[in-house]
Amino acid sequence: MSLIAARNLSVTLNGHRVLHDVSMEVGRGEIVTVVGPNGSGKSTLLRALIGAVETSGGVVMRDAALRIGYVPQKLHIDPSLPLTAARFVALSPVRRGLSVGEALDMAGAAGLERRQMADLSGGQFQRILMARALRSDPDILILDEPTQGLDQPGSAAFYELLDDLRRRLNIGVLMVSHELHVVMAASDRVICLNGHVCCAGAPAHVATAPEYRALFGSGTRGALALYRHDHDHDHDHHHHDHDHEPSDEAAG
Amino acid sequence: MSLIAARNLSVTLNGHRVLHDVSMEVGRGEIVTVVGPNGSGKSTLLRALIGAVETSGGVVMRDAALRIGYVPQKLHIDPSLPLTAARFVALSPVRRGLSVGEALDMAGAAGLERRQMADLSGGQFQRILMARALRSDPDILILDEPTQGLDQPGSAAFYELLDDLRRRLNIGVLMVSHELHVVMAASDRVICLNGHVCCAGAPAHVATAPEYRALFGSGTRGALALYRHDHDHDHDHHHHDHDHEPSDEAAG
Amino acid sequence: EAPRVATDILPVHGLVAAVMDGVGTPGLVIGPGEDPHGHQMRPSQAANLARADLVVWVGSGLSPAFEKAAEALAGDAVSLSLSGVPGVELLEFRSSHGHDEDDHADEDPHDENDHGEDDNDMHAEGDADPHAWLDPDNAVLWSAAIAEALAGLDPANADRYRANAREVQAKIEAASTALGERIAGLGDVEIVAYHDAYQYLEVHYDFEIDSSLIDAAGADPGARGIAEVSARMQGETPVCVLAEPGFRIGLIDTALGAVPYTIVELDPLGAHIPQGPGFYPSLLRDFADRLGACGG
Amino acid sequence: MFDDFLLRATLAGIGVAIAAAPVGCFVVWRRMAYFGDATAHASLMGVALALATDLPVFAGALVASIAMAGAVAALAGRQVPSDTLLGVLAHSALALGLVAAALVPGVRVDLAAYLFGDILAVNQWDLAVIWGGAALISALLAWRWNALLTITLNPDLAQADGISPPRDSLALTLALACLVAVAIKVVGVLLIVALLLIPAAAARPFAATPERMALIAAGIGAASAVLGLQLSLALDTPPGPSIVCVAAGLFVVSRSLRALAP
Amino acid sequence: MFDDFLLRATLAGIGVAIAAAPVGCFVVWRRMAYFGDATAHASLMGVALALATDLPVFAGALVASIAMAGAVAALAGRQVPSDTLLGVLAHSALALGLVAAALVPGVRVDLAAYLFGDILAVNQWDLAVIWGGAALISALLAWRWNALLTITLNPDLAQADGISPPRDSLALTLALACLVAVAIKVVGVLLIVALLLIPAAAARPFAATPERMALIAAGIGAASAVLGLQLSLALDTPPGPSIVCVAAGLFVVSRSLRALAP
Ligand SMILES: Nc1ncnc2c1ncn2[C@@H]1O[C@H](COP(=O)(O)OP(=O)(O)OP(=O)(O)O)[C@@H](O)[C@H]1O
Ligand SMILES: Nc1ncnc2c1ncn2[C@@H]1O[C@H](COP(=O)(O)OP(=O)(O)OP(=O)(O)O)[C@@H](O)[C@H]1O
Ligand SMILES: [Mg+2]
Ligand SMILES: [Mg+2]
Ligand SMILES: [Zn+2]
Repeated sequence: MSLIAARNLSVTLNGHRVLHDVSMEVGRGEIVTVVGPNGSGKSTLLRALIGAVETSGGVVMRDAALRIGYVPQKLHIDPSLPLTAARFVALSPVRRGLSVGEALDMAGAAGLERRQMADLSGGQFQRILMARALRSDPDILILDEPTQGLDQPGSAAFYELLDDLRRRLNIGVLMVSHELHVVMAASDRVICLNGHVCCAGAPAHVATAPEYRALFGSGTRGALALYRHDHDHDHDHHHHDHDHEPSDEAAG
Repeated sequence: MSLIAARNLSVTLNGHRVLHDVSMEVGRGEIVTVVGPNGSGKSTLLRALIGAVETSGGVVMRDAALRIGYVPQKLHIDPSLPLTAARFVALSPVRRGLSVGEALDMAGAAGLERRQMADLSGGQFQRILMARALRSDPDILILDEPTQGLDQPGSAAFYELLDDLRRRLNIGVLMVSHELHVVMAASDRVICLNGHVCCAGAPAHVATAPEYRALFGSGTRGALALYRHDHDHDHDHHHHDHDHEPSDEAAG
Repeated sequence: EAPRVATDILPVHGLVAAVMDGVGTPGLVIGPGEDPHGHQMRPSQAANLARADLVVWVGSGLSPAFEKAAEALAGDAVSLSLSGVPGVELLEFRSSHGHDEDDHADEDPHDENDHGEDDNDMHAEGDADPHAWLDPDNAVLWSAAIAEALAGLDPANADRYRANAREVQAKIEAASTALGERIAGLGDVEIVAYHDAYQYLEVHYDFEIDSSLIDAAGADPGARGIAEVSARMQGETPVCVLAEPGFRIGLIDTALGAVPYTIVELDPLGAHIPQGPGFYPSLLRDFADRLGACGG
Repeated sequence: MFDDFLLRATLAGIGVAIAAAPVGCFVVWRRMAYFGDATAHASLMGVALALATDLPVFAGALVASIAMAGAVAALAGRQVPSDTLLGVLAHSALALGLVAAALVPGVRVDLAAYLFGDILAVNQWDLAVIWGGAALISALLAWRWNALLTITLNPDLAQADGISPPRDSLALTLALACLVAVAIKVVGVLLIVALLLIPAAAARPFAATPERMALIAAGIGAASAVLGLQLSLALDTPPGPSIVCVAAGLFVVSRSLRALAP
Repeated sequence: MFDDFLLRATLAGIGVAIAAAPVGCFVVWRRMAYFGDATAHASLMGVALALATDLPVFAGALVASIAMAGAVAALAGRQVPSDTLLGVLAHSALALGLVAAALVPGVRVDLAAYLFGDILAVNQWDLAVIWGGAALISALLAWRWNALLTITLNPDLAQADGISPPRDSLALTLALACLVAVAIKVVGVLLIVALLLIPAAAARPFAATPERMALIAAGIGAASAVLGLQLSLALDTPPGPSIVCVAAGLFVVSRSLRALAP
């Protein structure tokens, strides 16, 4: 059975129809990645699943006792609150599960225990968020662009960690990422979102779907490939005209 | 002559020696990228150059009239301040230069004019920050992980835009990035930072330097390459042990 | 040895001092210049209460802070609440807010300077106006009651207390007669109270205060109130404003700006009068002197 | 000489300081510095209404405080920051109270009694209420401590952890309202607000974790109470303001120490 | 019947509302809701000291207000949020004033006069001061508007634009201190604080840009002044609180409108 699922979910924020008719699910031991252009509603979908956003239609189904490890896309910690990294990781409500030290270790953040959250660099902060999610002994990890700000060895270690967790502990992973090239290699299923679900399925299937190609071009290694090859062309392409379209559609 | 330069710069934050003896410069028409592990002081270097951080030694040299287009790594905008994207872009103090519409267009954010900053998605927000930097008719762009949160077409368009600006307007660019593969292709010079300058020079030179390899491994395409190839290995590598080391060193 | 006595305000202190003259001196809790309404006890004052054998005070309604402190600190002492003395004539708060009527009320225990609006205990309707010391008849009754209370605690000096009481009563009568004559001689003058604290004076001496600015609850007048006072005061008669120290001249100017007026500073607590056995008669003489300026 | 009343005042001051410290930390973190004043003004209005309707005065004050807490919870939103919201509510409540007093004859709004209270007049019963209340509030906070911290950090994280941000926030706000309503009656709003804010602010530079901050704040608050009362005794100054002055002095010392030794 | 004093009061109210609107927006954005109270309490202390040293009272109040602005600028930091800092300063200043008043005989601290002011007693000279001050402050804000907005958003962005955050923040704080010091004398702290906060908070839901918010706030403030004085005339309620009540009513209307039409 699935750990968490959405059926015909719609979300309207501030008069903007951000999501409509989205259905999806994540099961145990599965890595599911949501891809989509900026403003296509990926973060909103994740927030709706954890219950932080009011839905205007459809349902979210999850077990009441489901333990979620959540890494938000943005988190602002106010410096008036003194908070060491270790204390932040220990905040999670679960008693069993990893020790704080183990969680920091797994997230590549050993040595940062006694540092203040407000003083951390972007990548260090991101690692601590991940450590907190791991420490709560989660049934499912819900991660919004978890590798943002990580250096490349950190990013590589992160994907290995995910693979390892999924295999060893059989937990589910729902993740948003723009690193299409890695996503296609690392996910069991990919959901391509653009206000609604454009296409979904195994990476190989999605990568060849016309809807996906309309959004991201051909080739799974977008930015790099484009950069490499367009480098000396003239610059009359229309990528950015294209890629903000979803936000307009959502606004409409 | 260089637009902006640091000579033997040292920065101590809250008792942590974050930077020591850093010298570097950026000239007109040059794209210089700073790479380095998380917590190695890249953001601190940029903030010291714009004067937002007190230095404990060395000097920053720049023309008093230098116009800087700055994109910070993190920016929290409070929702109590009503602010449309267009108004935010127009906040920059320069009168000539691009119109707001042109700047939004260039940054791939056309159509977001009337949206509130606090409502934007992560990638949309990042584009608006870029539009604001462009609109101020800068002599130099100082960009801290400018492609974080951008979708892949957006990221590709961004690198093309940089190349275009540098050629057409002859402005300098100083950028922090973790996308080593793209950096090596898109930069004129690379500075590898780890509290101090490990090595610096043309991408080809840096990529083969032993200091760089000690930090990032061999191969310029770190995460992807690692992921692809280590995928089915055992997981006893030590990437994360390695990559948080700089922060400990800085803390020492 | 004389009993240790704590008193709340200056006029009460003056009466007790007169009765104890030659035997001892009472303590004063709310000193000159302090506001009974917003009073904050200091350690010396608390100690004063804590060591008292007898507490003499005007009665509830004037100073909630004093009332609570007396209860907590002087629980074992004899308490003499003057408003409860048999025969004392208490006036109800006047509750009408109309500034065009004569009964612009003074329902708050005003007393000394500055109880503009910061003195504002909650009074339930129907409370007595605690400015009762402004009626000399009450002062006469009280000095007898004080003498009896002291005599009960200190029988050895009982005669002395009673004799002192009779002596101060005579002085009060004399001063009161003089004040009455002065008020009767005021003639054709409109009297405006900046903040009406003089209900007992009005009743005792049978004269009328025409208007007041700060209303019954001690709150600022509304726009209508000011307009009405200013409309009333357009006659030929001279206007005399009775104001406590610390009054705000702007308010008076706004209401009376068009007509000539004199201001008479009248402090119902007598903060500037020397403490001691002669206090109360001096307070009445002070009123008489100052009201004389009203005559124009 | 150490009078009984001074002993009681000292115990009351320490009790209020200890109850106020952890709550005060949340007040600082959640930008609710105005909460004490807002509650005080609301309870003024409540007293006015209670007098007008012949209800018991303390009930009126408590109901108004709780209504204020409810209004804060209901009106809180992203767009109006909590300090502004509290400022709006505090001044509106005060103005309403004053207008009501002018309209309902015989009702007076007593700012002074609420401002200053009288710590020297504390009796055994007040002491029991203070220490009982302190124990209750500390227990409530200890029980929901992690949940409240998480909500303060980020409501989305709390939601993912299965915590309901509105419910726990309301609980905190109600606890705060009760603390303030009870303490105002005994020690006055000046002292309670000062003991919420100043020790927490003075503790911040020396604290690495939230718990440490609450503990240090309790220590600073208790020290202020003891030293302030001694100061009041030595100079014969009013006790409440003397305690606040000592706390302010400790705040300045804390800031200077921090500035000297980075 | 429209008396002269009512006309003057109305003009004074409108002038204060217009000057307060843009400043009030910054007060909301920068979490400085307590600034008015802190300045008021500091000027109370200044008055006490001026009386003790025989200096002119208004000079004392102004000096104290400016000292308060300086203290805010000097003590502001990442770790102590501005609402807490202002709360600490406000209550410390009040306590110091009360202790000083107890130590220097003959000095009385008159809270009431500062709380309520006397808008009905405004004379021509007061009017000139208010409108002159309003013009000055509006000009200063218009001149540094973009710089102040950028600093409020993010000091680093401002620094990159060549703006000095400490200098401009200090200028804003000083302008605010002067506005409050002048206005308190005329209309009282209750009214000035309320006119800073409530219109800005009521305007927020309808504003898409900072400028719009300041304009709408000015409109709401001016409307409150006019309607509040009419209310005071009709019901004979005190004028300051009546104006605040109307403003509070408009705030509630604004929140409800927004809740109905998302
Ligand atoms: N205010 C501060 N107080 C103490 N230490 C700080 C502060 N700001 C940053 N640091 C520390 O300085 C070091 C450098 O931080 P910086 O943000 O410059 O790193 P970075 O290279 O940009 O890292 P990232 O790639 O993660 O963004 C880190 O170890 C960080 O924890
Ligand atoms: N509070 C809000 N009010 C109005 N619109 C909102 C709000 N939050 C988000 N939106 C809009 O909803 C859309 C989806 O936002 P969301 O953050 O889910 O996008 P995303 O797919 O995560 O984008 P990104 O890749 O840039 O992170 C965007 O157009 C955004 O502007
Ligand atoms: Mg997102
Ligand atoms: Mg960085
Ligand atoms: Zn009185």
